[in-house]
Amino acid sequence: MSFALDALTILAVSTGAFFFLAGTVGLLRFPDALSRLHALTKADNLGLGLVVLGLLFQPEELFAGLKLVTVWLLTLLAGATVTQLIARTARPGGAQE
Amino acid sequence: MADFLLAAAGFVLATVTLGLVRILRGPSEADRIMAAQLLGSGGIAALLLLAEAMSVPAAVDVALTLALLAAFVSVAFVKGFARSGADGA
Amino acid sequence: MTDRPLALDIGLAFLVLGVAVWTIAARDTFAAVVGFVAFGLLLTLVWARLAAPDVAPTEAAIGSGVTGGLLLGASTRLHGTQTPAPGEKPGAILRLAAAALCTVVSAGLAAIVLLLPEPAPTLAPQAATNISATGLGNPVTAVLMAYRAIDTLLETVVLLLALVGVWSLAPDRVWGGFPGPRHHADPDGLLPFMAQLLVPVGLLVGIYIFWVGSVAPGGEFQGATILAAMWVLAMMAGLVDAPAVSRRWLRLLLVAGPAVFFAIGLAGFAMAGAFLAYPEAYAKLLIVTIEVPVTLSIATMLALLVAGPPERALR
Amino acid sequence: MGEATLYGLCGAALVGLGLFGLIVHPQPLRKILAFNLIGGGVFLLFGAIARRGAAAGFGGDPVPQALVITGIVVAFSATALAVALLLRLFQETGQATLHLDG
Amino acid sequence: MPNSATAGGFLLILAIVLPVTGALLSLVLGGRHAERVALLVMPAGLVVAVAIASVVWRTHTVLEYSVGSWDPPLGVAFRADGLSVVMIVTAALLICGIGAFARAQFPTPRGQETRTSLVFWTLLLAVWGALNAVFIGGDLFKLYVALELLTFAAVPLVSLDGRAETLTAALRYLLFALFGSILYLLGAVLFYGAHGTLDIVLLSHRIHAGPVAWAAISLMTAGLLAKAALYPFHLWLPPAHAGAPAPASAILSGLVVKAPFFLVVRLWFDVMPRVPERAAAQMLGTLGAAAILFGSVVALRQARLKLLIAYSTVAQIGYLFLMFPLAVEPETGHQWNTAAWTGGVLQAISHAFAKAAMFMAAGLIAEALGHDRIAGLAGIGRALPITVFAFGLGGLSLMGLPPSGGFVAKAMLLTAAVAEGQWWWAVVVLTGGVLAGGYVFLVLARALADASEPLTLLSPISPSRQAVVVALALCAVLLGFIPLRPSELLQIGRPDIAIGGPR
Repeated sequence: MSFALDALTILAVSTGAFFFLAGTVGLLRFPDALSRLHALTKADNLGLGLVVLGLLFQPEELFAGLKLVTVWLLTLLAGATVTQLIARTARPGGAQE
Repeated sequence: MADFLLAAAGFVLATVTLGLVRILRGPSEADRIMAAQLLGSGGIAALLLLAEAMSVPAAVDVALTLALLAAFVSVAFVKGFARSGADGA
Repeated sequence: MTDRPLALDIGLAFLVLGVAVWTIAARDTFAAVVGFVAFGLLLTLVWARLAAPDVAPTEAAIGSGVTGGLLLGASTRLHGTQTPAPGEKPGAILRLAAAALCTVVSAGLAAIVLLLPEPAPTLAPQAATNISATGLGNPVTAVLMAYRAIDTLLETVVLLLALVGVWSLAPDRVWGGFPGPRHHADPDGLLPFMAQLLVPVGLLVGIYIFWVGSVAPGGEFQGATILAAMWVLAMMAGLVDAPAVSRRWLRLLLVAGPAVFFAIGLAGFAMAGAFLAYPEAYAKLLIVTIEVPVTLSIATMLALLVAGPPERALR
Repeated sequence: MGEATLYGLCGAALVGLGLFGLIVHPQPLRKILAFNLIGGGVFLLFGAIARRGAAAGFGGDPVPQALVITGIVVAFSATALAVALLLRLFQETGQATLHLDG
Repeated sequence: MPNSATAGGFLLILAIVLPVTGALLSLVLGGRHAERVALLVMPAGLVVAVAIASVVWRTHTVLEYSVGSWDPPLGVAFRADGLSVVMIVTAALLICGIGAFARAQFPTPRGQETRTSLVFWTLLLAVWGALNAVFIGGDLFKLYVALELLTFAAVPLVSLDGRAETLTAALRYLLFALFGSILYLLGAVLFYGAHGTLDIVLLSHRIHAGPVAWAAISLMTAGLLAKAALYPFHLWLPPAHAGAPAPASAILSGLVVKAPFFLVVRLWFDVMPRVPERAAAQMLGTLGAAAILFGSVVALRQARLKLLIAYSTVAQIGYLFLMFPLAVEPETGHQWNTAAWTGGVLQAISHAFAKAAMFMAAGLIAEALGHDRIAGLAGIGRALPITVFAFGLGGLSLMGLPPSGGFVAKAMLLTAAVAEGQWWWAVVVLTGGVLAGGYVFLVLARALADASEPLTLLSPISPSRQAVVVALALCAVLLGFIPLRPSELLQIGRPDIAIGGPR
């Protein structure tokens, strides 16, 4: 049982880590700001989400698990909004001029 | 298990810090803040992994704090940025 | 507790140094500030690795978070003034001399780190044996609220004085008015929407972090900073306006923490025979009675320190 | 060498770096940043010392840890006051420099 | 703990609590009440200061108090020795004098709160509380917090008028002060790492000469020198002290710069008394000598009165540091000469009174004339004779002419220098006195000259304010009547290794 859970954790965390890698590569390699932003959002949401998911497979108290999910939701909410705001300022004709 | 989680924490951290090169390169302010944001979520992920690996449940509270403050910093950036544009007009 | 640092620690230490070099060396001030925010984030991880779970959230919240937000705001406001005039730029000789001096300082400090006595002197056993008298479960909170409560008390006054100093920078005609510009709710409703969701959750988390501080890592500074950040967020989203600095309730809120702290401290003379001493049976109750107003006051001070001096007059 | 020593050395390096920035940067905002880096280094040194003092079931000596918390808060108030002064100066003169003749 | 310690401890706590809660109350009540609160706290604080002094004098022991009954090293102790007591009483007297003087300058019109008066009265009390916390602090970290308290209370006083020059001066002052405190903190951290305590007394028992101790004390001293504006860290002082409103200048120059000096004394004489320190003492003395010569020469070349006084502060701070090489016995390196000790402390307090009086006199002159250009002072001696007289009395102390506290202080430093065969310090003391005579005479000669055209004063200067200035200057003069020998009060709490006791 615990072995199966560990395996799930390893799988989810590894995938999450991969998404972080992908996000970073995207941030570095993509040519324009908007597509970089896209890559970043993916890494942010999915990477952290999978890490949290993986950790949830480990034996946790209910409250601790709730906190983990809250962390993810907070990052998601803040990330989404901020990305939108950045997208607007990064657009030509935004507040940049 | 702990070793794997530590390694994963190190990997995530190393990866997102690579993204900091974006801070160096820019070119726009938005790129820089994006890199910082990626570092933020990566840092949170690393912290959560560390918490589990080191059996320090309090580190999850730190991650909570970090998540909230990261949102605050980003908003401060965007607002400040918008305002500096308005001031210049 | 291993004897050798893990690869993770070595990597983390180099990352911290790399980001610090960047913060110093970046040509653009804004980029340097972003580097500083990253620096604070990495330090948070370092604190977790150093088994300092009380310091980590403080660094995350104040060292990186609120300080970072403040500096980001300042650097965007000062945009365009950040290229040094030709006469201001230090010459190569000065830079070399400075580099030499700083290398000596760092090398000396590094040598001292290696020379520190073994076994390390520590107050941990004393803190542990006395903690039952405070009724607290968290030794760091016991230091802050009991053993060295006078530091914490004076520190709240330090914050308050910094705020008076910031306020003192207001032009005379707007004295008593509102700090900072009035933020209006975004017409697209994006930021207010986010703030409406984030702020209540943040307030809950702040209260939780404060509350958990008496038994586990966390406490009034960390909790207060989160509350302050949420307040400033609400101000920036245009949900609420900053309070006018002449408001009596605001002044009361600001001094409530230190005032209650002083009052209970002085009552200690009668109750337990010394300033800031607590009778054992009521120690925890009294400490919490101090912590609640102190948290509220600190949150107010931090938020207003970020908001800046009054810029708009009372009508 | 334990992690305490490692991070202690890191703190020592940070102090030197920050000191360098404080000396060579003419812009006040960069000086404020450098001051915060020195602060980070000093706190890290103190944290390393706390870690070395792990005993009695605590992962570190709680006294220095508590003092670091106080120090971080004090450093923030200093930063806030300095930034406010700088912004006011900028508002008044349109410049942000320490030169009196501006 | 004996009962007397508790009663005395109550007084020590009150010395901090009274002014600080006064500051809180001023802030809450605001408006006209800020000034009223300050005026109420002042006499009470003076009474507390005198009471502490009398307890220490009567019992002839260091008054010690552990906050919250937690003894060091876990807790924090307050200690008042002879030196603390002298500084506490000086601060109390000066704050009361400055407060009485400032009433006319920071009035509050009925029903409306003004920025300057609220900030000034709040911070005046805060400075007082911070100073007392420095003077009785027995723990290096608590002293760090107290120093920061002092910085944040002092910096806004510089830029009270909001002009660009004073904002620049305040920012520079703040940056220097922060640099100083972070170095100080770094040193304290190293001490803790090596010895596991921050308590001064415990530390002095555990400390031994070695790289850690030297590094720690050098860093702390360097940081404090930056805060005390000792040459070559003096750059921030003149614009800050000259730009502030007169009562604020008096606080800054008279009292605030003495706090870091006080801590340097604490470090070298209380934390490290058992460690030989000859080279360091000579080094501090050399910087002091450079400050005396540099500050005095630059003061001579100033065109503005307040800047002249500020540069004279740079010079007079130098004298304070002459006490280090002179109090240390050159042969063994760690015994000390009580005459030099008394001389140094006396210099600190007589300069405090003299300089406060001179800055306030300069403030009155500037108020009357609308400017403080030295070249335009002719006729002011006739228009404001009492003010100019007070300025001259303060000048006596700077020059070291009798009767003045400055004379006794400098005479004792000279005695020590001659007795120990370190004649070069005597040369510096005398040269500094002559240069001080030069710049004081420069001002007085202008002020007493007849104006070419009849002088019209911009605003009448009330006699009561002039009286306050004279009273403070007279305090400096009165200090000249204390006997020319090592003070017994100042010896309380000194290690018994001292030589050359009361003769």
